[in-house]
Amino acid sequence: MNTATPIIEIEDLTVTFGVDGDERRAVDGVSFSVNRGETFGLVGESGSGKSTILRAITGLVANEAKVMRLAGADIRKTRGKDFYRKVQMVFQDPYEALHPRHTVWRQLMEPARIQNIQGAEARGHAALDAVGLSRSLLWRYPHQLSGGQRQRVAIARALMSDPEILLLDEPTSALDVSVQAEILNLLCDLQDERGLTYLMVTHDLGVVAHMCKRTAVMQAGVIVETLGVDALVHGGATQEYTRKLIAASEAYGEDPHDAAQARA
Amino acid sequence: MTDTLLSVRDLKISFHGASGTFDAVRGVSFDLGREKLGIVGESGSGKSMTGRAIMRLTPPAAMVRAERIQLGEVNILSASEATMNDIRGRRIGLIMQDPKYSLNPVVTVGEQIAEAYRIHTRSSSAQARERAVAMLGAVQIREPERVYRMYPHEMSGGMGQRIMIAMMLVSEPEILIADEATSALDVTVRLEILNLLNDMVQKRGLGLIFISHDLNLVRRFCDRVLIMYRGRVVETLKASDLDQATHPYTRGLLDAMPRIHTPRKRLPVLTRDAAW
Amino acid sequence: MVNQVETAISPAKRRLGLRKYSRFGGSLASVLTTLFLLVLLTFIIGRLMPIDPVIAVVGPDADQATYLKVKQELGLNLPVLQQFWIFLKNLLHGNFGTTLLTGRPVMEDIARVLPATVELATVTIILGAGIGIPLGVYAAVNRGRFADHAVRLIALLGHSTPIFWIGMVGLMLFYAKLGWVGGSGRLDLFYEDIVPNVTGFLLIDALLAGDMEVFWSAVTHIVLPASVLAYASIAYISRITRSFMLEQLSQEYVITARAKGVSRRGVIWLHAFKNIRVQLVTVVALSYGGMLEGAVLIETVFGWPGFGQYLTNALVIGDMNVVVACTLIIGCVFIALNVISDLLYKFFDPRIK
Amino acid sequence: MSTASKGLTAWLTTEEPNSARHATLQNIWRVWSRFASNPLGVAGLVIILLLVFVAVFVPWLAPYSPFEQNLRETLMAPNGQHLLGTDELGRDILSRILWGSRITLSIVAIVSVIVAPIGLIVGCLAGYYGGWLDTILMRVTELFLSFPSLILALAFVAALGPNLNNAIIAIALTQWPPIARLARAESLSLRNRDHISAVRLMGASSLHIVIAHIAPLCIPSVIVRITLNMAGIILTAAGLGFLGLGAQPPSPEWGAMVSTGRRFMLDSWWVGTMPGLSILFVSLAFNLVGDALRDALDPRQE
Amino acid sequence: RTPQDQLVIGMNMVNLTTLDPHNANSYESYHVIANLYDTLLRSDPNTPGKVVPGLAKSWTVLPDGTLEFTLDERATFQSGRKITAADVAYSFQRAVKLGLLARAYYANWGYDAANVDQKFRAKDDRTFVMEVATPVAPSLKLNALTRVYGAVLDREVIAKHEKDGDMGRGWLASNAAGSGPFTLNRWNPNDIVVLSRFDAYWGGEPKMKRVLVRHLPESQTERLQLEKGDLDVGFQLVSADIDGLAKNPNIVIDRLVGSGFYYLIMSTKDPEFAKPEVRRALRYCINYKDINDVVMKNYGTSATTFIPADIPGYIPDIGNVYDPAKCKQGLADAGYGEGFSKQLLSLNSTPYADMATAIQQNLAVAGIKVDILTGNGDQTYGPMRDRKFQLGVGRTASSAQTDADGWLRTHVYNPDNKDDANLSNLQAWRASFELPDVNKLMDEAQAITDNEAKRVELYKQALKLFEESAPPIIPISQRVDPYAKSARLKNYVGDIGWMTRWDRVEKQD
Ligand SMILES: Nc1ncnc2c1ncn2[C@@H]1O[C@H](COP(=O)(O)OP(=O)(O)OP(=O)(O)O)[C@@H](O)[C@H]1O
Ligand SMILES: Nc1ncnc2c1ncn2[C@@H]1O[C@H](COP(=O)(O)OP(=O)(O)OP(=O)(O)O)[C@@H](O)[C@H]1O
Ligand SMILES: [Mg+2]
Ligand SMILES: [Mg+2]
Ligand code: NI
Repeated sequence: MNTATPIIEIEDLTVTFGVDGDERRAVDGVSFSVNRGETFGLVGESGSGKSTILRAITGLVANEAKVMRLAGADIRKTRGKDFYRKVQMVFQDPYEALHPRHTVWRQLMEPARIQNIQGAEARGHAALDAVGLSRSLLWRYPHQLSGGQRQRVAIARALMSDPEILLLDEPTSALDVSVQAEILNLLCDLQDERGLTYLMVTHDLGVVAHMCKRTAVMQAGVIVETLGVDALVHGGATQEYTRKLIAASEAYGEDPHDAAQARA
Repeated sequence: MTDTLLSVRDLKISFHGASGTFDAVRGVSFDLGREKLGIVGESGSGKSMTGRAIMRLTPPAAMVRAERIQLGEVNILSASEATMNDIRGRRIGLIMQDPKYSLNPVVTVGEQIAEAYRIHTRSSSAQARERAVAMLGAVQIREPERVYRMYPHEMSGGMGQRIMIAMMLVSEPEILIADEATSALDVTVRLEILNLLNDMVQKRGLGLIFISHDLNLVRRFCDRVLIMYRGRVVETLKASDLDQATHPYTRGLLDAMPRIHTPRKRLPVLTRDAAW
Repeated sequence: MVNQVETAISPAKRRLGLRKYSRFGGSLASVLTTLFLLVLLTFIIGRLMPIDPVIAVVGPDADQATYLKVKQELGLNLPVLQQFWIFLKNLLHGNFGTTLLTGRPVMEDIARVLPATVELATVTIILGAGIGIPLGVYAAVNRGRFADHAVRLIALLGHSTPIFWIGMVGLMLFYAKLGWVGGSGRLDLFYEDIVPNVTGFLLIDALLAGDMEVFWSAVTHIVLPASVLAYASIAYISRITRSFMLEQLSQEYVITARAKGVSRRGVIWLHAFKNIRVQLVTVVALSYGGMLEGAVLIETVFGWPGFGQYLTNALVIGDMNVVVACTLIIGCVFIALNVISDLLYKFFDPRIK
Repeated sequence: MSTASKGLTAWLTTEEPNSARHATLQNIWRVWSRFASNPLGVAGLVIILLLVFVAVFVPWLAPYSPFEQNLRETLMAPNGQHLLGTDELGRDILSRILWGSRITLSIVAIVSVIVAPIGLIVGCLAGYYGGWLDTILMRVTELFLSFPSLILALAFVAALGPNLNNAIIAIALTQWPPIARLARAESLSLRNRDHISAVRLMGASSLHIVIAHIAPLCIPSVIVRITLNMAGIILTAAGLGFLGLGAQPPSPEWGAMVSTGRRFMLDSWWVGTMPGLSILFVSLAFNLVGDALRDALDPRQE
Repeated sequence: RTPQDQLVIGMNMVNLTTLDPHNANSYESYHVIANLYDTLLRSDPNTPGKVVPGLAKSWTVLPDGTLEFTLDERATFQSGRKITAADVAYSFQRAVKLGLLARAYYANWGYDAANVDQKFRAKDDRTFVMEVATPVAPSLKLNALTRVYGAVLDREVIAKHEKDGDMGRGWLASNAAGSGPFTLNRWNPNDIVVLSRFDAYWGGEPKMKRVLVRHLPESQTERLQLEKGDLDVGFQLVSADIDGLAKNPNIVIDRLVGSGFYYLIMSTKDPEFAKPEVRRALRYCINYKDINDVVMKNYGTSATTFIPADIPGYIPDIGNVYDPAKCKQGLADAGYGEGFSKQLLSLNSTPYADMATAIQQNLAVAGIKVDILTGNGDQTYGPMRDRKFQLGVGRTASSAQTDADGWLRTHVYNPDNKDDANLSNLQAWRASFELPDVNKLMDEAQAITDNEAKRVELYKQALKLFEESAPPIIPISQRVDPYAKSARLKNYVGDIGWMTRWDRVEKQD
């Protein structure tokens, strides 16, 4: 799986908010690259610019970058129809991400209609199956669904255009651990089946450890370091900030003992 | 556990709406001593409603019944509104989840803290101010004098949370209900706040009800844990014994957590049983 | 393809959709543009309107020679653009020109009719806000209960009843039958010309002159029209207050305040109400502005020599000098009220600074 | 019958709709059941339905022609023959009021047809696109707002001739700015919502987003607002009638009837009061329905 | 209750637009001006048509028709200056030279800006001479001088306020320079007029210290005020309120009859109305009696032709007849059995709109579908003055005519039917209706200076000719101006020329 061909290449990405005189750099010269089929994590405290990076890649916020390439295509200026087929995003809040007055089916058909996808119905059913949603939910409105179900719909919608890359913005932080487990499993399965590439934002080191190979640690708009998960877990962090992050999440976090227990 | 501060027996809360009656809490009982009592459970399991019922601050649509909610000599279920006003803040404090919405946006944070103090002690505004500033210092806010004059929107999330805590501690209540007081926070900020609460329990003998859905956190921080599911307490355990939990729901929750040190290909998924 | 800069806008502003007049220079320029467009538009409308004021001046039976002479004297035979130019030139000299009908300076007339209306509007808004706001708060606090429905129904009635009808019934009852209030006009006639005209506001002039009799007469005359107008504005204000208040009462900070032991009343007035007062000021200010022209019907019923009647009469006969001047004043008042409420936002709402 | 209706209710409330139509009907049913739980709103709706009924069937309902004069039977108090009395030209007031319902309905129709689209389009475009488009549109809106509505109405009526439709169009022209502001505010808060971002990520054009996603979401609040304003509009039309700018004689427009009736208030109260009460009931009904709709369409408030 | 020494009057003042006697055009302005100025002659309010002394204590008619007036030596202006014949000459010359409404009046008698300086002369301090320009019956002139255009103005005061040779036009519009019993304190348009007693009035000190005229646009409000005693006199009350007030023992209703006609006018430019048969048939369609009894009640009295019954020259049994059968038959005969559609212009106020509605209903019976278009003065009279209309209802608003000449001139006379003649003050011209024979008779009659009987006879002939030619102008009612006054008032006598004087008015309890 690890063909090590970079599919996302970003160099010196900067995003500035606000108007003249009152500017704030939310992302300040960030560079990283993600390989095809890999899960790349972005961790960091709230407001450090994780979501903003994702939104910059999709063009939802204005940005500047020296290099911004997706599967070889330069996307700094224009993003063609093609781009929107290759890249899809899953948002943090499943309550916000779905159109409140459209049924599940309509949510799924929307991308098909916009992108003129052939055989949309078949594909819709396939996407539903892929995320494990029962057909009986087809005609429900978002408010008739649980949070986990909504997040599945959102993922199914993202799958409609058969993307290569999924940008995941804290896809489970609004969900309970039990539901989170289901979604994380689903994401892993999808990756196995389709060879998807994930760029995943989270603040839960547990999730990072479970999902990612490599991760970038962010603070105040800057990537302080990028490291492999093994290094992250086993004290390989070089930066002061990363260590603090790990320490904090362990203080009242997971007990190393039961980790051993569970292994047994 | 020798001196019980609060005793709740068979608490039931239901909502009557257009689509029928909905039971949010279905018979919750527990006693609180000078300890850290954790309440965990998934979203909608009735944790917050339980906390608010103790303050008698449930939404107007809610119907609250209970065998008893006893705070020392006071029966909260039948106390007059005036008595409740005395109890709220003075004897029981409630920390709300989200500081962004839980502070009055047009009143300076200092005044909001001072108000809490002034309501329960007949003190001059200068005294109240002094107390409030001292309290700001106690929750480790730098430059308390300056922060006193600031407005909630100028606070970071962590500061806001500490201000909430300062506001609830300033009148030195016997019991503090912290409703997901730390869930929106960064791990780094969270640490500071938990240490502060811990101190309160240790030094002042505060009774703390700590509502959360983070099992790891509760396990490490609390003395005792109530696990709630669909409006019921399915299990009560010593926090350190959480791994010995017997209820399948609790077990399921524990298993579903991703672990930093033990990578697993798939996470076990919880199957719910209608009988719980 | 989609490339958009997201900019944050404060919720309070967003709610009222107020424009920002943040930078003074820019705001002045934009105010002036708006005013200029207003004048231009009014002027064009006025001149395109097929109303010919000359007949109002000379009467329907005048012969053609008189008609033409008057038309020429009024400058109505010139090309429209030239008329506009003359008008603008006069305006820049602070001169609104003269009324076509009576040949008096428009400014002089406005100086007379505006205070009458402002006086009425002020008393009205004091009554309207003084009663409407507490009622709205009361209704919100008792949401869904009898009191709420009662307040809403009363308010809705005020919203749904033709105002001139209430005016007539009021006159019949309180003036003709009961004799509690004075009839039409601002004063009993024989009190006219007794106190010197200083401010144009009779209540104030009478007090300045220390003449309680005149003051009392003015009070009895203003009470009824102001109450009738106030009824409609109570309806509006209480309703808005109620919905503002409901929104605030559902906020989390209300529970926080209750949790620290603040009494119900304290929560309502010290916390929730504090949050709506700026919005309320805006609403009250705008409905105050609306009364300048909106009180025509009441002014007619009560023979109140005010701005609304003045404007309407001018409109009906096509006296465009007056109409343009009045439009300009109304526009200025509205813009001023907007700017003021913007400033109030900045002053009262710490989130905006 | 009752089991059938029970079955229907169950069908409408089941958690598992099985077709798009079923889902839509369920949605309507939900709004309706929330609406129906508000007795005042239902009362308002009944009045409005009654108005529609009367407007449709008035030729069969009205006992007399609305225009037929009988100068020998003028200003008769309500009696067995003329249930609501006769007016100054001996016309039957009841018949005139019944016929007037058509005019009132046309006011409602014209205003909705003009105000809603203009307000919605202007507001959504300004709110979604922002920038200079927003500036320009909002400046225009502001201009219309600060323009005395009476002047606009009068100019319009004078230019196109005094008749009721022109007066209403004129009123409507003064009514769209608040709607535009409302729609703008809504779009502003909608445009950064995730589900709109999601549509953008499907590659949808901005125009498509405004038309198919933003505008529909603004519609409920616009409807509520227009419903609530309707009373004001009916009253303004009546007020224009009062100034002689609205309906032309002998049209049985309620406002014009009140305004002629006011000449006889002191001796023949019924002439002005009967149409006045009609205005009151209808505008009250619109207000009640608007209030109830707001609650029904916005479950958040519960 | 109003004070004993103040007179309080209510009226709708929208038409009070000027206080310049030479430009006044409304009932309201006449009333105020009549008390600020004196006229050379006055009409006896108790005997309409009878001329009595005003500023001129006597006058003679010379054989060539020249009029010589001797001024009352007591008469002084409010400025204190004695009134001289030069003032009178100046005033009448101003009336003509100003070129405003008064000019048309004098123009009928051949005076124009070029000849007034010679024709109006001060023979000496006390004697004013009015020479003849074209032959006109002297009674016509004498009558006219009792009305507002015969007011005498204070030449020296005007000179002080003159601007660019406007003969005080700008200033006099809202100020007064007369010799009348009251001085002007204040006039706020559409609000109030305050008059004060002129203590040194040469005709004796007025009884009322002040007269207040209040703008009351709502008739019902006015009525309530009258009933409460807050108002002494109320003008322009609507019919229902006149009826209501008539029942009140504290209120007296007076009616001034005869200052104009309510009419229905057709344009003969319209293809249908160009046909005399249609016009004749149409005249049978209108139910005059019902309209007069109900719609026009208190606004007008029945009239069948354009000379009132009490004026010499009147012919009974001529003109209006209501006969629906004949109406239909006539239309059918003219080829309009199916009827046709027309637009009817009307003012949007009472009683015009009601009259229009009633006529609409009458015509509908005959198959003529009429759309009513209401508007303000300009929107209604403008098209009529431009001859661009089909049907209209209106009212001639000239103040009292006590001679057949004036009546016929307004309604019947049309010396030049061309569009560009612009005789828009003549109803017949507005209807595009010319009867050369009638014109000739009228010209002839006006020139007769010495034989009243013959003059009247000629007018009768003219009227008859007019009525026989199926005229497009149909009188509906003769105008009545009712007003209500408190029973406390003594000596309040309304003048049909709208020149009611308030100086003799007293109050008693
Ligand atoms: N639309 C915006 N306008 C102005 N500032 C913004 C906007 N969106 C984000 N920011 C600012 O940019 C910074 C980065 O925000 P971002 O949402 O990327 O953080 P994050 O790392 O995703 O945090 P979280 O974990 O809380 O989601 C923050 O300081 C935020 O306040
Ligand atoms: N006003 C209300 N009307 C009806 N139901 C309500 C209302 N408020 C809360 N509920 C319901 O009561 C139940 C318990 O809510 P509660 O807020 O106590 O949950 P929680 O355990 O605190 O969840 P979370 O972790 O999401 O905060 C939920 O199912 C919720 O839907
Ligand atoms: Mg984020
Ligand atoms: Mg909760
Ligand atoms: Ni779409």
